[in-house]
Amino acid sequence: MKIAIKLFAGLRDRAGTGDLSVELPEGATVRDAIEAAQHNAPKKWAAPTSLMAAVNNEYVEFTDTVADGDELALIPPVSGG
Amino acid sequence: MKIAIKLFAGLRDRAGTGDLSVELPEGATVRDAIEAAQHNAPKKWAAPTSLMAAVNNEYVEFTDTVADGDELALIPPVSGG
Amino acid sequence: MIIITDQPLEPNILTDAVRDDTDGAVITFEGVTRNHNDGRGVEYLEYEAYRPMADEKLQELIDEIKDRWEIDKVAIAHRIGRVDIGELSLVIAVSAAHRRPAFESTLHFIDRLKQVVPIWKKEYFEGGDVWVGDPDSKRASA
Amino acid sequence: MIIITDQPLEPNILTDAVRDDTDGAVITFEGVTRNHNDGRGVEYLEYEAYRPMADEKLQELIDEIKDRWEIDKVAIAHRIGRVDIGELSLVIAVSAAHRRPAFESTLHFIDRLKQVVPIWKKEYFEGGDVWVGDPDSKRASA
Repeated sequence: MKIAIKLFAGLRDRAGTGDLSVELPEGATVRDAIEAAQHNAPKKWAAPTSLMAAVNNEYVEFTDTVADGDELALIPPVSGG
Repeated sequence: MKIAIKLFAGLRDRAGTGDLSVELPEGATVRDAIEAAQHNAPKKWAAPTSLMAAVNNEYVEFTDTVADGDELALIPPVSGG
Repeated sequence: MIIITDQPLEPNILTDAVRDDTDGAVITFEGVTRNHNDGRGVEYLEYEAYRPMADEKLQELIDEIKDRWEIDKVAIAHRIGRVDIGELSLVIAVSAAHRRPAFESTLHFIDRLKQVVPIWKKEYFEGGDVWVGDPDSKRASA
Repeated sequence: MIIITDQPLEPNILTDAVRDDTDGAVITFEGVTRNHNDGRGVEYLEYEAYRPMADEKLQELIDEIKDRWEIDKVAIAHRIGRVDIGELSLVIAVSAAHRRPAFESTLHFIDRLKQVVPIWKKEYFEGGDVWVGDPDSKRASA
């Protein structure tokens, strides 16, 4: 199944892209998708301990599963305001 | 000695005037001035327990003394804002 | 900036007065005449101030919150005379490097204003009026 | 009212949007770009938002504070893109019958915004830039 991954802010800078598409087997988790994104990005990047993830605009746990067509957002520490 | 007394808001309404002048002996206190103001006012008025007093724009205790030429303000509960 | 006036208040003048490039937070508080209070309809308010004591006490409160919190500038305006529903009776603007002292000091300022600044509010409602907070002020027939 | 825009923010639009004759208190909070942070001079900021998630999270925060405090209306605007010194990055307006819930809920809203709303701030200073709050974002040479 196909997952769209978006990277933001410092994470996008370090990965060298803000948009990735990864292929994952059924039952794959958010963590699996992050690992795939690390493999597929133009530049090597490490997931910070404070990384948050959202699927289809809702925050999720790394152990949650993803589904075909999901948009997974990788969210480094936010700093709005 | 002569003390100018100002009354405000509901107190002025009840006393029937906002301005009084009273004659007091040397050593008179704020409380003495208030009692004189009660005697001299056009209408009988009672000092509420929450009454505050200020002399020359500073809050004072009822036991403080007043001096010739002082302006004593009798301040019912304030309600600005 | 301390303004006591019988003219409509203009919040932007106060907010602009406290802005500074060193400040990350600016709060503007507006006290507005509500159309109801204590369960009955309010028609309008009338404020009275003892001046210049009111001005002096407002200055003391500005000094008090500047001593206690890390804030930059404070501006305050209070309207006196008749204030209609929806009109502003009070505007306070506070600037600070950070937001928390700005919030805490502004709230404290209003609490203290209602304790020590010689300004009184008379509420006019259908059929009467009352000096707010004065236990001896009876609801008078209009 | 939720606004995320790359245009200068206009606080009066938000304040006017929350006014109501039933409300006695209106707070307008402005977050302003300061000319310094962490002891160094700031030249300007740049904000990025993940939309529409940012809009949805702001709506959730509005619902959250309306559930928890007795407030009436909430309006929020966040600027994205480049924000120069002295310009507004954030405006929040809250109206309520009484002042205390207005203050508490506005402060809580900002605290939560900085935890959960996917908006990021890049600080440009002399000789570099940094994503604020990101431990892996190194000070880059200009």
